[in-house]
Amino acid sequence: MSQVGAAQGWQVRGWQVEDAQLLGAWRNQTGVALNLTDAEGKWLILADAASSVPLACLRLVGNLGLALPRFSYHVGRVVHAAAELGLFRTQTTLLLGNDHSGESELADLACSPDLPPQMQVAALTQLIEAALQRIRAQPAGFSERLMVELAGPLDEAGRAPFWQGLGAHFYAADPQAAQAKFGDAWRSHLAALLPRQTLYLSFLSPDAQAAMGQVGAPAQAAAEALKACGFGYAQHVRIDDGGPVWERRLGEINRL
Amino acid sequence: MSQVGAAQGWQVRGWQVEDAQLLGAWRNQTGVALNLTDAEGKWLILADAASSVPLACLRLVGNLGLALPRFSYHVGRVVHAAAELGLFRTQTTLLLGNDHSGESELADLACSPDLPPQMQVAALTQLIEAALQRIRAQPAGFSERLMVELAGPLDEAGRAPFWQGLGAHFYAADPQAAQAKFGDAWRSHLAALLPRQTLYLSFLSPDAQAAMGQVGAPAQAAAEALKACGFGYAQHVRIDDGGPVWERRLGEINRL
Amino acid sequence: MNPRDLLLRPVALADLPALERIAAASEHGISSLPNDQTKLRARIERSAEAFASLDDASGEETYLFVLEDRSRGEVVGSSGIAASAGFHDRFYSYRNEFVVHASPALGVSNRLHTLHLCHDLSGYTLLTSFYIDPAYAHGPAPQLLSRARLLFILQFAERFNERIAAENPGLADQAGQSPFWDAVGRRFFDMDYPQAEAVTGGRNKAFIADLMPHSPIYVPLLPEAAQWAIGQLHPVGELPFSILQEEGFDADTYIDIFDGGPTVEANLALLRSVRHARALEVQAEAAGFGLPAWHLAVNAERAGFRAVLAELPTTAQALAPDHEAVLRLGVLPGERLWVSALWPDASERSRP
Amino acid sequence: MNPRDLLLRPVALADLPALERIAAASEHGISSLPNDQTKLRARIERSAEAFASLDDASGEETYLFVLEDRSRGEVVGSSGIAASAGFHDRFYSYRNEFVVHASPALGVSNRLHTLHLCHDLSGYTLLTSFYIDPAYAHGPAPQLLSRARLLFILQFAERFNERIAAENPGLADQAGQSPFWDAVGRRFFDMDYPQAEAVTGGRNKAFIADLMPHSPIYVPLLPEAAQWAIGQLHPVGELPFSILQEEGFDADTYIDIFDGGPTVEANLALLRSVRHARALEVQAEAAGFGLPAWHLAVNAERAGFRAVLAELPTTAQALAPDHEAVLRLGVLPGERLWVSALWPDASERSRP
Repeated sequence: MSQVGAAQGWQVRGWQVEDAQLLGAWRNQTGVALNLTDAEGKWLILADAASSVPLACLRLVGNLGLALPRFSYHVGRVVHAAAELGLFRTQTTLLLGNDHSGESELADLACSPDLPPQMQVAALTQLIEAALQRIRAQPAGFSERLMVELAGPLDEAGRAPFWQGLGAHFYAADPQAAQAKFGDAWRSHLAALLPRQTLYLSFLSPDAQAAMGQVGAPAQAAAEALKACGFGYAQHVRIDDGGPVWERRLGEINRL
Repeated sequence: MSQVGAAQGWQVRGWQVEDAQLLGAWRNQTGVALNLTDAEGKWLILADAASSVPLACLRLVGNLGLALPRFSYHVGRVVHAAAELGLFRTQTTLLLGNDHSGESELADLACSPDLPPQMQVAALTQLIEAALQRIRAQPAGFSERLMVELAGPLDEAGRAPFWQGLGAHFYAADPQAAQAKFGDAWRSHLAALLPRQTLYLSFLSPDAQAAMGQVGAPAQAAAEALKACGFGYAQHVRIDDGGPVWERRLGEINRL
Repeated sequence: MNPRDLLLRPVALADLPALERIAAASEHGISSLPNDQTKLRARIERSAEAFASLDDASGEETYLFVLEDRSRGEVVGSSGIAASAGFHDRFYSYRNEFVVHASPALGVSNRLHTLHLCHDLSGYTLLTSFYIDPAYAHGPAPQLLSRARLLFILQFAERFNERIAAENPGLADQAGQSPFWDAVGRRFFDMDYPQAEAVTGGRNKAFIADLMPHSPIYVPLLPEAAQWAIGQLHPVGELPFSILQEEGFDADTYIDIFDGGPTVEANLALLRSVRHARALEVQAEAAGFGLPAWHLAVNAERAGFRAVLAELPTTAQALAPDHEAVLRLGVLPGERLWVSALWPDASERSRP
Repeated sequence: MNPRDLLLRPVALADLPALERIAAASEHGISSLPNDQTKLRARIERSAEAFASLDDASGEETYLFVLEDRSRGEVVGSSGIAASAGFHDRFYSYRNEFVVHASPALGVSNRLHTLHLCHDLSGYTLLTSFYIDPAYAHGPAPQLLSRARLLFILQFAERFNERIAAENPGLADQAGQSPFWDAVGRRFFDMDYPQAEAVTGGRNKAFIADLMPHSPIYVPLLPEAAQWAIGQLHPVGELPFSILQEEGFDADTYIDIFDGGPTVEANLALLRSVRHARALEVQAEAAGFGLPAWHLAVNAERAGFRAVLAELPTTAQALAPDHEAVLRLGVLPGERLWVSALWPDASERSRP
């Protein structure tokens, strides 16, 4: 079950009870503490081959959102055209939905904060490739698509411009406190307060528009690793900080 | 500019004036006659290396929908859940939009009707690979994504069940006649008559639901070739016959 | 039946057996009275609290009236008022909406009928629980039973909304199956209409509506039977519906999200009985001139509310203390009563 | 100014110079009269055709009235009617809508204000082109100018819709910049509000609306200045707006899609002037009993329509042929005129 990284002396293995203490202090690719308690799916741990100390981790979920609905905005386009006026404007739209229901997910991608950035990318790349190999070996429990959520950008004050421009108009309290209190459920509670019909991005503040779909700092290493593994932006963003959802089609894995 | 197919003695070349007569009789992957008159983009012709007679063709468009808006339905999901009742239903939704505006497109994928089916797949595969190579060589004029529309299924009477279940309620006349009369513009005229808000697939007839996103007969060879070249379903369907939109991310091309 | 024998008053605990009969007799989905003794008793107690409460309007009050034929000492009908639809939460309806979609190139312009899930009627005062013994359906009794509520609301306006609504039963077959429900609700709520009603019981429909689509329903996509059921009235609802229509309620805008029946609504002040309502003093020197006509007549009490049918001169400004209607209502000299012509159109004055 | 000197009548070609003055004086976006001689002449000609046409209602008719002070022989105001908003095409408005979004887990319940692009007012009859010389703004002249239109519509109801609407100017600064437009229209239509108005000119707004989003606008996402402008009236529109409000028009439901100004609407039959309207015969034996009160009084002609202010007994059923109002309106014995009390509330009867 475990592979050893040739160059670095790394090993990919499953969860061990003693990992919990160390991983409890890490933050994942969405900037929050790992969900160690009621997490669905399988953990993959990249560890030092000699000491077995964890250096990076991820959680592989077969079908997300089947107990707690998962929300995201689909990012679409609408053209408003009037030939007589020479007008042809393409508007970006946001529509709240559960488009990822039932898809497979890479969650809780995280590294030891002691690992230097380039090593983080290498470690995560190896871990993601291992996850893809696992899916290829046993495709039964997985869907056609593998998605991953990435953190959106924050401003100097630590607030997400996308949140300030959208969510904050519908929920006045602190989203980070709510995330800490409710965990993953926070965003399905939030969804009940958000607009249900198509939104036009141009109604948001310029900062929020610019932040939409951008990769924030906590997700930088993961994004590089995911790109190297064939993941890309999938026209969806997170409902709180506007961070992008990336995905790759699993059907292609068999072509590799 | 031209590549010779090693095995078959095939050659990929550009458009020649004398191709028009032959290609005028072909039908593309959406089941309609090729758009030879005001077609945007570049033609690629797969021809017999010896005789230079066309066997298959495609048209590569850098950025679609910038003059005439292109419409499609985005296929999304919405979960309706009530824990107290043990209810958790995932509904499929359709939203009319111009999501593909500005994307690159493979259009007018077609084969000589004289070519046997397996040869058609091989010819189209070679042609698509040639198109991807062309993009890799000169990525400037292309977007992040390359999309292609595929015909939806027809019933024995030659009508599309998806059309019968959706479009026909909003436009009573014959869609094939309208397509013949207006060409590509037909579907932007149609879009003005269709619902603008989210539709629930479950409101359509069972036949229409079953047909949505399925590949129809005119697109079978193209679909096989596209699959072999890394294309897959992109959660969008055509607004008339419900045929799927497939795509591949061009960013990945450089990784091949 | 003598119209002077009819008396409308707040329900009392002693009426429980009569209410049980009504609940059993009223057809499925038509009455909002539960066919269950315990629940009926609770309804009576809630109503008594509402009539008696001194402070106005928490909004959860439901008032229940019964119509008594005093010649037989029997309850022959019921009607009710819920102070605030949705009890300060959401009260859902579908609003009929029409949008025009046109394509000049195709030479087509369609007027599309859509149903728009809305909370427009949240907080409206609701008329509920109308039931009349069939033997009394053809006289003026249903008029008294339905319309006296409006004069009650008028007098205690601070407890009610200025806009009034009433749900009416939609089409359903004898097993309670509704074509509208089958085409709409069932897709989101995996059960029969009677089942769904039972599950929601007296609950706020908001609970169900959260399971329904929040984008408009395009009517052309519904099966024909469902399209036809939109805004259609179940035949058993015709009598109370026609009374509300004559009052001036609008029946074209809203429908029930479950069975598609018409939900009518109006501004209280514009309703016929309210526009023609006037207060009369009870005083010894009241003259009896003018042509007599039948009126709704109600006293000004809340817990002791009484409503009757009475013949009065249309021009009366006051009534004598010994006028038989004054005696039946128990209004004392110096006090007031409210009246409203039963058939305010002159040409109808001759009707009972 | 003597109220008896005021006469409202259809515009005539001879009024062109007066209309030019009005169009120049009326502020940007307030009057719907174009400040352009050729266009004004065309408007007058269209109006003359509408008043003269024998067959009723193609729906494209626009009727234009002028108010004359006969003591000076001068036109001092204008008002108009468009038979059918949108001319049988779509007439767009935003409808104010409120939805409640709640999360019990987060302990939050929000009432969200949304603007819903709709065609609800398509085909309504529109009151337009109100302008009064400021010197006449404080007397009864604006009442005559605005409300006589309702009696015209009442008499020729087959040419009009039973529902009436009127647009009112929204907030804009002196350069014509509108905070609502800046936040909404401009995002879809890349120009200033005055520019956009000029481009659309007299055209159907449907053309513009097709460029606007077809999903609701969530008001909390708009800049504060735009939120505040929703349903706000430009100060120059206060006088005509207040007259319509007193008539009973609803101002809370619809706003203009361009500047966010309130678009009022009502059922003709429920408007105050119409509810109090009555037809009087002109006959020799008419008695003159009763307290006199000021009334709107109009003759029953279409192309020869005349409206004046007149003092009549409130209980009058007929007027004598030599009554001064009958003479001013040119109504002959045996013919009818329509009147409606200027201040139907008794307490206001003493006003001019």
